[in-house]
Amino acid sequence: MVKVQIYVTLKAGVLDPQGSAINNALHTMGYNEVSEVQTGKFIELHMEKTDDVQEKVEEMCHKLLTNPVIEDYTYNMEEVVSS
Amino acid sequence: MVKVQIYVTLKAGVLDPQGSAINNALHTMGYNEVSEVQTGKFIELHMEKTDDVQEKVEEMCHKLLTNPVIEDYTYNMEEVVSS
Amino acid sequence: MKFAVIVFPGSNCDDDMFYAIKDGLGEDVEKVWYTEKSVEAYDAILIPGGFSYGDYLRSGAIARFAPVMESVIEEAAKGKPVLGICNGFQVLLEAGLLPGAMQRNKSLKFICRQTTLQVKNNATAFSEKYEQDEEITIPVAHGEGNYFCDETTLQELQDNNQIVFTYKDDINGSVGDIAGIVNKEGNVLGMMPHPERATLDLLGSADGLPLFQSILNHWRKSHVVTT
Amino acid sequence: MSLLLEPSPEQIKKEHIYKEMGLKEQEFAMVEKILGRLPNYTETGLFSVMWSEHCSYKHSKVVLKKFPVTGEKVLQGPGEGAGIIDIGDEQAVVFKIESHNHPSAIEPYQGAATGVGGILRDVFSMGARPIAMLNSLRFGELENPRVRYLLEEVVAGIAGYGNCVGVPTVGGEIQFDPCYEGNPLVNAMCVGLIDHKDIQKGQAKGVGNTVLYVGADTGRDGIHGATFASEELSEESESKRPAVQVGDPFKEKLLLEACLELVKSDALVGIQDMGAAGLTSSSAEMASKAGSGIEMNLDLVPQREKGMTPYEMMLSESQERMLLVVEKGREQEIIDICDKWGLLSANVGEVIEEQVLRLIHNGEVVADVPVDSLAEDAPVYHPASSEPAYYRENQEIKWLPDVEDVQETLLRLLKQPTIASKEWIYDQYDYMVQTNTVVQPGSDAAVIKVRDKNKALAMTTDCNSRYIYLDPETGGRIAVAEAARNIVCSGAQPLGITDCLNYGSPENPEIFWQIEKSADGISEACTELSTPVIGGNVSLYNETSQGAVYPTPVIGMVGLIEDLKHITTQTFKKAGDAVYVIGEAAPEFGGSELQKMEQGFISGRAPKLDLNVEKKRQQQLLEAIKTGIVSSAHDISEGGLGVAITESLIGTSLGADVTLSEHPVKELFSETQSRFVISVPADQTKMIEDMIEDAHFIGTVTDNSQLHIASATGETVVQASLKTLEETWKGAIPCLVKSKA
Ligand SMILES: Nc1ncnc2c1ncn2[C@@H]1O[C@H](COP(=O)(O)OP(=O)(O)O)[C@@H](O)[C@H]1O
Ligand SMILES: [Mg+2]
Repeated sequence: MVKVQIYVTLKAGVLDPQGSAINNALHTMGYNEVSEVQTGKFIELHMEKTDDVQEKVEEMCHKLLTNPVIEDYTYNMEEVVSS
Repeated sequence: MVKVQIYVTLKAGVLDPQGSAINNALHTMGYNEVSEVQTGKFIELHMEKTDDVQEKVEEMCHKLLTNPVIEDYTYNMEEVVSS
Repeated sequence: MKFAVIVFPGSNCDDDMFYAIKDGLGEDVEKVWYTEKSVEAYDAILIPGGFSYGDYLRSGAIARFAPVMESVIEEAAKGKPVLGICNGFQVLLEAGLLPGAMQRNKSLKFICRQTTLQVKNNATAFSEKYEQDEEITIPVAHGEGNYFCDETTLQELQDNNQIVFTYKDDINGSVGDIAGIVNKEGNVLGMMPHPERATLDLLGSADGLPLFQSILNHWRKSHVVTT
Repeated sequence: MSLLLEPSPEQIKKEHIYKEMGLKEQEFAMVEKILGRLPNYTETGLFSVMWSEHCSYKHSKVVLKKFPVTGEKVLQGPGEGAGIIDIGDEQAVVFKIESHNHPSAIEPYQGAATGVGGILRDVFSMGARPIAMLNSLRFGELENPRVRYLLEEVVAGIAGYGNCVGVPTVGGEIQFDPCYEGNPLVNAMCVGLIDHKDIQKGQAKGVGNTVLYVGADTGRDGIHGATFASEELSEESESKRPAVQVGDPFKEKLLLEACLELVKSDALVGIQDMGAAGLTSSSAEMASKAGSGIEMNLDLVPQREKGMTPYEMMLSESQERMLLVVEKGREQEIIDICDKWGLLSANVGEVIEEQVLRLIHNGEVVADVPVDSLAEDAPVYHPASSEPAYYRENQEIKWLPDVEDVQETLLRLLKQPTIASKEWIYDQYDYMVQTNTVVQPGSDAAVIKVRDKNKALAMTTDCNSRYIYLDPETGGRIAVAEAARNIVCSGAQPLGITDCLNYGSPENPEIFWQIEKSADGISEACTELSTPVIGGNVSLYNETSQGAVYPTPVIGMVGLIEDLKHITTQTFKKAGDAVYVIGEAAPEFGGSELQKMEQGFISGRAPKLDLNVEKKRQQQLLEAIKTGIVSSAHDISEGGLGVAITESLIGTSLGADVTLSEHPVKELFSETQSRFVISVPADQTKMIEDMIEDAHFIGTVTDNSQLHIASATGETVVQASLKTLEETWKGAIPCLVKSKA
């Protein structure tokens, strides 16, 4: 089994209203040392370990998990010993 | 400056309707090797580097960035050289 | 009786709440901007629905830190009636005035429709004008109305009779079909359905009106001397 | 610095760089002539975007001229953000429809969301409070997974934006047809309410007055979106698309409230939203309308990204922005209001006498162009028009259905996505916020009451593009007539229309013929039914390599209900009421739902429409409704009488017992126009027969929750429980959407 962690972020230049809202809120709360806030999604899944697992992950990211028009993604994989 | 990356996930025992929806969709698409899907949020921010930066991050996470009733978080920090 | 309707940036049911009190109930009501420092001058505080701060991050999470909230929390502690509807309920949860948290509807879609609610406790300041177990028609309109709390909290809510309204059908995945709860003291009510949208038969239902009448009724009982 | 990388004027000409921006060779020559020199890169950009089809209507102006645009109650016709019609009591209704087809094809959620945002701004920049939204959607068949994705995302986008802003989405229409597969249509309509005294114009008057920028800052979003919207969709579109615009409905809500506060201030001289072609169109159009010029310092424009060039700033289509002209010396009054709502505002320039748009960047003049040349002087084309062979061929085809089992056919019709319940869609829209929605989605027209008054507004969008494809002129007439029928059924007097003309490429003579003919039909119907065209939008080049979409001129109509007592819905009310059909069916099946279902495609002649008959029936029905003797009224449209009766039952616990007088298939399924199903109390039958010439008694409302239809010979052709009918009708779309694969 592998545990796959996928981080989905907005492409550069794409407006992130949520990020700005959080930034503003943090400033209002007095955290003026915070400067840029970006938000994204985090998806974790478990998969059987096959030879083409990496390929599969990329495919799933393209097809379903992210919206390639406005989002980028990175991921990492880690083998887990099933308990 | 430090770059802080915060991962917010649902606490164990809290239902994740979005995660199950993705899981189902992946199965319908033929990715039967996928087993557990969990979704979360990913927040990245930049901060001035102070001695108590870690404390600040935890404070922000507690107070605003997560809801401790249903969410857990982890984070990592990385120094960045301002350009 | 004088009501305050709190207005956050992004609130959008503030007018609806305002008119429900002014035209439906026929009482005094004012809108209170989120930057105000005090709501002491009002007899009841209403937190309306909408998308405060765009519902970014989590519904109600940012509004909970708006300046006016400090005073709202103080007045709640003094026992003043505080009613949060929809986004208002979410704000109350985030502020810790009510237990639990809100998640996305289990369908992952926004739902807008009339629903049937059951009055589970008609002995509160918000529900005394209803019959116990009465079925009422009140609309919902929310994307995140899936109420969550852990088992211990649920047990507590049940033991203390804090569950005021439940959905007759499971529409959003809420634990115990919970639609509205009060705090232990009974003066803070949060509910996802919109009674302020149900104050006129022409709009499909007037079943929300007794809720506001309950608040007034209850208030009159304790303010009979001053009025 | 990146300025240096921009091609020089000579290069632009020699290397035809203007072509990449969408300008044709002769258009570039015109620009050269207007300026008396070669335009630089920024200036070329200004012209290309202002002369795009989307902004200039260069291929459709000749057609738009045909529309009747005046009327006693019209306070503002085409030419401003939205049209305005008087509704009495010093109040007026403001409405407009707009397309966001191309952006929605690429990024459906944001495309639809920003479409909603844009049309909202058109309405509130007039000074009106938006009170309702509608939409009109076209997709391919739901069997296709990409189509399901588009549908889900478009609906979520409309909901996500409208719900957050707090304007109820109360109606709309949707059709599915293979021709929309690669090029869906997403049209959004907004209706607003205004007091006459608050009506604003987008004009830059008063030399020396300040130009104020308000709202979101400018990023590199949607650069050249207007040009993009004026091209066909190709495989390339996805890669060469401009950075997608993302909407921020929260900011829109703040902007809306701020604007409605601003318009009460007499320090405000003019206001216009930054829609297509953003800063360029808003500044050039405001100046051109006022006969003045504008000078702007682009260094002062709030920027989201570093190193933006003048070209990028001027062509950006970042959302949630407004351009204001403010009386000199009174800027602070306006800025204070913006501050209160947490909105950015910036003094970016001033109104000048010389009628030019002059842009300064880093201390240098980077553009200096006559404003009229941008806003008014785009070339006007008279595209060639030719009657397509398909039209003649279809005129000769006479298709008749071969129905064996009437009941089974009715049930199958109820399952067609174009007919089936749209609850799956409108459940996602908050249609009740603002607490004025008296008639919710699901009836013929939505009804919104006017607060503190005894009146209400009815509104609808309509367009059966199948008829228009088969016969554009007749189809155009039908679209208007059908909208009016829906308005009348709800108890309202139609006031006027806004239209969104969605077609393929006007440079194809056969498509231009469709545009011309359907515009003729629309004009005839609008004239006859006294519903002037007070505004609209044109969306051309809706085609892919598979061909063009059906000609789809969507009609948005608004009507006035003079007394809340007149509000009528389509559902039967009481057992014992008498059921009438107004009008008789002819064997008309060309373009019908039944034909599509049986044959898989449409052919033949569209149903006929006699505007005199239409008008007479509408007037008589409305009179009867006002008299108070009509329990329910529903127009007969897709699917015919059988579907209309079923729809009149759904949501009730009633039944109906109907006896036909002619051939059941013709009577139940033909789509002959100008017909209605109504029900009236049993003691009013004499009265209704006197008032409505063409009303025929067909049966009775019962309390047994069954639909029973007997043929003229007494044979039962339909015997179905309401439960079955309702489940069939309601289950269809959820079932199709769920079949993910
Ligand atoms: N199909 C049409 N019918 C009538 N008027 C139209 C049509 N298309 C556009 N117009 C009018 O032309 C003017 C300019 O349209 P448009 O550029 O879409 O407006 P905006 O600049 O607000 O986006 C508007 O007043 C609009 O109502
Ligand atoms: Mg516009």
